[in-house]
Amino acid sequence: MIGAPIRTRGPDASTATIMDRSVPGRRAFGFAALDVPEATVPPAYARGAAPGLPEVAEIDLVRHYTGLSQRNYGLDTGFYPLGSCTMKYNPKVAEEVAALPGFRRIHPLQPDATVQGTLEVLWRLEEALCALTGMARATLQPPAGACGEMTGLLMMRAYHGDHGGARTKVLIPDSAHGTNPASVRLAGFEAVGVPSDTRGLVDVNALEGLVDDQVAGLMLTNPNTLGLFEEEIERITEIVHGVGGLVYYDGANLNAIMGHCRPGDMGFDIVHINTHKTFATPHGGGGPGAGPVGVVERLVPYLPAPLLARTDAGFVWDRDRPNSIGRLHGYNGNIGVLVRAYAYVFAHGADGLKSVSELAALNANYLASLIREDFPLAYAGRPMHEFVATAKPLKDATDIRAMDVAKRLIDLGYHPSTVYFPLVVEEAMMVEPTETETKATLEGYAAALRQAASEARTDPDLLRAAPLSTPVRRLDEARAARHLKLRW
Amino acid sequence: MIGAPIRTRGPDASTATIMDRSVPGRRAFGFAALDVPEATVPPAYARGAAPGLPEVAEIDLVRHYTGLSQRNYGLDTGFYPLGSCTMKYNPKVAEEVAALPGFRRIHPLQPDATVQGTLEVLWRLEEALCALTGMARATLQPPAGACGEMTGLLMMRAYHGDHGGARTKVLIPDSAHGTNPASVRLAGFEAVGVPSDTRGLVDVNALEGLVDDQVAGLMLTNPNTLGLFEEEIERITEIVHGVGGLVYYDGANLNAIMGHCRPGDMGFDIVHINTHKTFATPHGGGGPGAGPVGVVERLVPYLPAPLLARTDAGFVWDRDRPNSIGRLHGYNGNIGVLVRAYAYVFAHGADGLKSVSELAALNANYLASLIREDFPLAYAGRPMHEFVATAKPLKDATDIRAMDVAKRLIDLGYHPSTVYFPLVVEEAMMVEPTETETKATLEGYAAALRQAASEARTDPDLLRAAPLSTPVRRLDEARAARHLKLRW
Amino acid sequence: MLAAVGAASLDELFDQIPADVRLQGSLGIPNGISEMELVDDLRGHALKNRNLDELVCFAGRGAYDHYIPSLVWALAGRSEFYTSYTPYQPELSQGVLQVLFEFQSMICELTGLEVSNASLYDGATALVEAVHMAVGGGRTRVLVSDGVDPRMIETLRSFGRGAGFVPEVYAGSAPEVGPDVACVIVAHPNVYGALEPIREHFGAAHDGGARAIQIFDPMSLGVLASPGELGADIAVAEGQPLGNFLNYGGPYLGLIAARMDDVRRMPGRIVGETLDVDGTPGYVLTLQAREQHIRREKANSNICTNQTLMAIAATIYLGWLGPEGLRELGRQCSSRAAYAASRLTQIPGVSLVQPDVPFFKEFALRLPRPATAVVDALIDHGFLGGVPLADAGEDVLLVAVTERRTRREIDDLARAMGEVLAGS
Amino acid sequence: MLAAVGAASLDELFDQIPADVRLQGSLGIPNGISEMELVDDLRGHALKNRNLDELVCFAGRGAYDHYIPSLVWALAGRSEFYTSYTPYQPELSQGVLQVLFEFQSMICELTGLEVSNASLYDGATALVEAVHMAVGGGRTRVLVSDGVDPRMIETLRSFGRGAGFVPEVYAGSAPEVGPDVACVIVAHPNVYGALEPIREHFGAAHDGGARAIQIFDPMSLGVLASPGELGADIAVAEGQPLGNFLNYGGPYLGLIAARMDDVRRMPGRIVGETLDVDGTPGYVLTLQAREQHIRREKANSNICTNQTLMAIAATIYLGWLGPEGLRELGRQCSSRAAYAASRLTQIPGVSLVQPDVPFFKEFALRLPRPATAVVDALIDHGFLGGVPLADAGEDVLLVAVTERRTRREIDDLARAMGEVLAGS
Ligand SMILES: Cc1ncc(COP(=O)(O)O)c(C=O)c1O
Ligand SMILES: Cc1ncc(COP(=O)(O)O)c(C=O)c1O
Repeated sequence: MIGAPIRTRGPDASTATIMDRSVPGRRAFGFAALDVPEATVPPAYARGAAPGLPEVAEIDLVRHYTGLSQRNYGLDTGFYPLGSCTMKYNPKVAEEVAALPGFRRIHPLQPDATVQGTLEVLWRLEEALCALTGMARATLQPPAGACGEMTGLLMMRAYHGDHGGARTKVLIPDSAHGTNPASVRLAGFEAVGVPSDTRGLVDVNALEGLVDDQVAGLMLTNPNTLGLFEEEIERITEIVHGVGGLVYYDGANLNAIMGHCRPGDMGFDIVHINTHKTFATPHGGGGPGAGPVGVVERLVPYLPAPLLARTDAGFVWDRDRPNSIGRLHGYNGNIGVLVRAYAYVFAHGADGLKSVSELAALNANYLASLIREDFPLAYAGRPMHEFVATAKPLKDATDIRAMDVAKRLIDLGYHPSTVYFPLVVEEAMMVEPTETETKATLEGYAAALRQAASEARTDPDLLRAAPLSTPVRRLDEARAARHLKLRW
Repeated sequence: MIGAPIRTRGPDASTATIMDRSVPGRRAFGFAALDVPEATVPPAYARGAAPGLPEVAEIDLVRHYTGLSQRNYGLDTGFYPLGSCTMKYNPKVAEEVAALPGFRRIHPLQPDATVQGTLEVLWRLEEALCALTGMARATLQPPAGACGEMTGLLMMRAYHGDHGGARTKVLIPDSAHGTNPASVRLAGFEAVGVPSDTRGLVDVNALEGLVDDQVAGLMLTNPNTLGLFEEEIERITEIVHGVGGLVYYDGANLNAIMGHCRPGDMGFDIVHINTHKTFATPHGGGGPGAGPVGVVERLVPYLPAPLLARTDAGFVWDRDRPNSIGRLHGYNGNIGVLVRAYAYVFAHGADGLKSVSELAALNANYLASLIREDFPLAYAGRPMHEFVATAKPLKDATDIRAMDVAKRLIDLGYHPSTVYFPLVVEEAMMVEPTETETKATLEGYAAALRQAASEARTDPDLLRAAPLSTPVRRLDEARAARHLKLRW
Repeated sequence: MLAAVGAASLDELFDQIPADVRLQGSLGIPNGISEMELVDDLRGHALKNRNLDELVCFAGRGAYDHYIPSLVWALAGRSEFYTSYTPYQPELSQGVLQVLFEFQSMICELTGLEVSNASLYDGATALVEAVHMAVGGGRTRVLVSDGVDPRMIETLRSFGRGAGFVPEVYAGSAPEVGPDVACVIVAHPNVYGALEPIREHFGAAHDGGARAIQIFDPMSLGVLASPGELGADIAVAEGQPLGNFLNYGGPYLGLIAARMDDVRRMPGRIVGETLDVDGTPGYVLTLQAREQHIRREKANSNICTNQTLMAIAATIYLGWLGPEGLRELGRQCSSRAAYAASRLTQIPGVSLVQPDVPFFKEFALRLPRPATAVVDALIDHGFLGGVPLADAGEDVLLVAVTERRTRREIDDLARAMGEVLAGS
Repeated sequence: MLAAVGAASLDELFDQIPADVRLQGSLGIPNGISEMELVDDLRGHALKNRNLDELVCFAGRGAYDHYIPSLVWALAGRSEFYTSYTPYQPELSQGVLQVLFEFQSMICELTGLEVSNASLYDGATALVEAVHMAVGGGRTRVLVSDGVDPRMIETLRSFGRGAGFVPEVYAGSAPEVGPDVACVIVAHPNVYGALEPIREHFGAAHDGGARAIQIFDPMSLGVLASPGELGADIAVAEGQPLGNFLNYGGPYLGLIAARMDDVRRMPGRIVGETLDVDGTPGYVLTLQAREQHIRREKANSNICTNQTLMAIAATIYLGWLGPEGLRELGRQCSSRAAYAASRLTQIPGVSLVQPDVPFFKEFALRLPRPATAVVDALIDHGFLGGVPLADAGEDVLLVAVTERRTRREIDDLARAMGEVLAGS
């Protein structure tokens, strides 16, 4: 609690920006004296007014941003069960190794011969990702999952171009993550929704009705967005393959199945992986991540260029890839993130990754069982690494919504789960505890949820007013969009 | 404010220790598999019961200690004007360089030839310290100021042993820091108090009356504990030299005079420096620091062994010092702290250090001027880098004590100054803003002090009840000493 | 716990998986190792790289060896920032939200434009997003100045295959801009480090009713006219130089800024200030209706995870610089680059590719030998001497000079390159 | 601001300084430099050291190359800890106070004793403080086993000159303990790494009514009997191995633990749990009446600034180890050390100084050549081969083996030492 009231009542008043701390003439920067003749910019090109940046000293920056950090909740602060985001603990050692000058202080366009250490790390990581997913080769270039989706879809496009001509449609389950349909559109396809059946799984009959020779492919995550395993997955991939389509595995949920089954064995042709989820690379307040994409043998020619190759002369970037879809990043992707992913993969190893998935499933099922009465599962089946519960019964009984419960959880000491996603579930609460949490933490969270549910009956205003313990309370988002204030 | 209620109401309940988070079988540690034959300890030497250490995972440690850090106020949190402690901003670059493997990963007993980089850093630092203080040579061995005092006093002792025999007394002003008399006793001397005059300076006549051939020396800080410069310093050192005594400069206040005057020029024979004060090495929650000690030429033979020497073969540790008082640390002192001090000294340079003292004096005088009405200076003279004000008038008028004001400052967003030191001033408030603070911060602190003073008249209970905004409120120290609970 | 979930074993939790897709046998990945073994392994790999503490760096082409003050990562690395995710719960995320608000403000100040966002992946994908903003309403053609880095054009081409546009490269500064042209893209400084007659390019764009898109260098904007001043409608850049490590190519961040009329076409997260129920000001993600999680297939960007951490570092770095520092940085880079050009062109056979064109901190040299061979040879002298610009000729070397490069280092490079070339 | 303080110039603020002590002319220190120049300067110095990422470390003698998990300094380095000072205002310092309470608890658990403190400077000064605790009431003599590290005895001697005691070194395990003896000091493991018949030493101490002081190795206490079990009244140690870097000798930390009867004789800060005015538990510095700032010349220690940050790191490290990790650590150290001894003593002319005495993780070798020469020669083979123990003979080398040293590294050392010695 320390510092907090200090900051909100004290000099570092809440929303004062670094610009508000500016004092003319104060400075933090310093450079060596100019030891060469001064060159000046031709007047025609010279800047007019100086930009309005703050004039502050190092201590001002340190106090300001330290204060802001303390107004933020991270995984290191506490439980952070955002569904679909796999907010697992990020081992500190990954930061230490990624910060080695040998990794951090190298230029993207250095000669290959001078970066063999990094290239070998990337090579071994690619091998491991292929082993985990059952793919033949992978590109490490996409900087996040959504870009991985584009990569995959552009490969689908190129593939069909070479095999019977362009196709127009890509199928997506109605519960899919927003990036899926957005990527489909940007890749020049029409997104066609696939309904779910009563079990919350892909409606296979409906799927059969939807496929035709214009279907370029299907995008699917398995376990799906509800945390349920698509038990008819083989049938599903068969159907799509039946019309010459390709099947794309959205790897956001890979944490559920490592070492237990592989997308490749289920019939998937393309797989993206979110290293910031499955492999614990820190989420950084919204990023960076990395979205490597693996493919089966017949799609390897289409992988982005350049692609890593192993030669007698060592590792090199192979740029001569005539069928490649080209590059999707200015350089070679979020290498620093991939080094962290390597650290995670090889520290855990085959045995460790397998038990990661087991404990993730155990934690999710245990937590689901603890809150079942108040927040039943949206669908009956046994969830894997995450589950979608619903606050609908509570809402019907008390008019308290999932959002109110979420805000109350904040006052009770927890970051709430994802709410209102997937859109197909009313009053959805999508909870992914991850394997790194203790039984005690899960029980504490469940107790808080149960307390909120009973308070909804006894003292609903407490939930409507929540949160009360944060530097700001519920914020007026409509106002933010109406009166745009997007800068100082 | 974030996290705070989360931490105090949530699962990481306040005083739960890491032991309270222990879960049998949970673990963070890991070692390589044993690849040599197992050796077992002879039963006679084997441990019985395992120690009661926590069984936790890395995430538990990270959440626990991150949470505890957020229950602590540091210089990076805000203003920290502890008098005599020189809580100035610690530049981050010093941490970066001190963490280089070349500095951090070297063993204290490596051959000198393999650590020339560090030895040169120490040599240049010693030269700079001697230049700043006007001494001939210095030892960097003492790990803190108090140990520096011992070093100086043991040198006094050895010196007199060689010059007319042992002496029994050391003079100390009544306002001296507690470590001074404690060190004097531990060095085998009797501590004799020197009174202050009405100006708050050493009473020179009294001093003359106190000196005799049993006086080994005088310990003094200048500016003194009241922040006032001992204007008769030359006379003072003369008097002590007159009876064959030595004069010791307690360098805790060196921040006031850098580049303006030097202890050596005032007649001091021995000087200790607190690098964690003057040179911004972080205070680390109570330490580490470093307390280098410089001496005039005639005392050089007595400096602790080993002493750095420069030879054609490079820098070496000279262990052959027959008159040395010996070693006062198991190795060569707090080298890591000294590297940070080097960074500070050479980044600022002669010009920078001079203006450090000027701005320190300006900030102290400015702040004193802002609070004068409510909290007058204890003594009239112009303070230098710090000042001692008194809450006595306020106490007489309202019965509110300096401690109440200090606690109220906490609720108003500030770490209070030192209070009740020096002991010679009633209701003392010893304030050292340091040069790194902005005018705005000083004005904010002054406003808070003035607000507290007026509240003392209008709403005294607000001050008596303070602080209200912290994770705990005023703690019962008497109870702590009565019912000792010093471990789990 | 197993009992509570009604499972007899952990394995039972995987019963939903059809038997014949269950993985039999091992993954073919070694088993786990201890932290200390991992550190030894990765330290070993790191040592196999020649890093820029060993090699004096004159390489650039969008990614530069500018100095990163210690405080940047001491603060950006604070775990409350580092381990948080997209601020879906604003009450728990005011820290990140405010930093992003400050970031948007600073990017607007730098570019002289009106609206920015919370970061994109990198400079090349930022350009793609800018084009997505411009394309539409019958305007589908994308004109690209031949001064734009071929890597960026390549990236545009890849994404264009999906979005349905083909970048058309033009020479000179007066492109033909018909009613079907969506945008004109100019790099200033361009891939040769040179300053373009950009007002001419943009004049043509605006006459034809197309959007003017500038690719800029954030480090130049203390001394060079801002995109806003130059008439850009949209400005994008590689943000790496703003306090981010080179990291062999990423994570970096894409900067984008535009005019307020285009705010609803902007990609990615945008932070806005608003009030809470008590009237206390606070920050939220706003205009989310633009984004994939709401707009789904109608969204004109699919970005979700972005480069927020890099944006935090950039914000702190820009705070460290301030207006004065940015100016001084520009002065230092351009002066040191000019000195380097004068020294290197004294080497027999070495000349500037564009002798009469002003440049900022980077310039293209024509060498008497293939640039790749020269770069390889310079490695042995302790220099990363530059980046070969194969697209401009195998004898073209792009040399970048930041504020870090001392006169001594530049003189040493000149000497080394002289020897290398003489040795041929 | 100057106006407000009634000064015409900054210089006027220094008018109190008598003119003839005002510094004329310069300090003889160069003027200030930028952060980037400073980093280059210090990186240059760092590169002139041969660090333990390059040299495989078999050096010990109180300071050891144990593995430090990344999380230790990621947490101890949190600036709220790092930039705070002695918790004079407990309401603002519950974080540091609680960590120190946990530290005290862990040290008590390790040592099997009842009270500890918030850290001392290092192992050697901790021994001095322990002796200060013991001396008094007519007991002034200090007996020191000849197994105690001479560096520690030297330090005792220095401080003893002031406090009025002279360490008396004895051989064997049955010192004469008369009524004037304050304490008997035994190192276990001793400076040779060997295990002492410590119960005999302590038996003699107690029979004579003196305090038994043990110098211990914290890393041994998962497998070796605790000082409490062995009958120590006071136990001290060099705490560096607990998550602290070698730092060429400091900052380290001194560990001390004692029996409850001695709590008021303990040096340094002690944290205790208490209640606040609302009855909420919290932590404070307690028994401050012992300390210099209250007791002044009557205090029996003068320590003020201590090594709290190192204690924080030690606490986190011990939390990482836990009881199992501490046991496994001990098993690994002793096994690897035993293996190293067996391999090295196969080298012709190399033998154990104490062949029949059990040791923990360190052992003394007698070499056919001066130890310093062998160490110097091994540097060229990439090894810091150990620490010469001149006091035991110029041919004696002390070799330490931690959990980090692999079989391969040990075999390589044996090979290299074989070559070095053969080469003579
Ligand atoms: C199911 C799913 N697919 C795709 C994505 C997009 O990945 P990224 O955010 O890395 O672009 C996410 C991330 O939230 C996701 O949860
Ligand atoms: C005036 C004075 N002298 C001596 C000391 C003791 O220095 P240290 O705490 O480094 O032992 C201090 C520190 O508080 C002090 O303020």
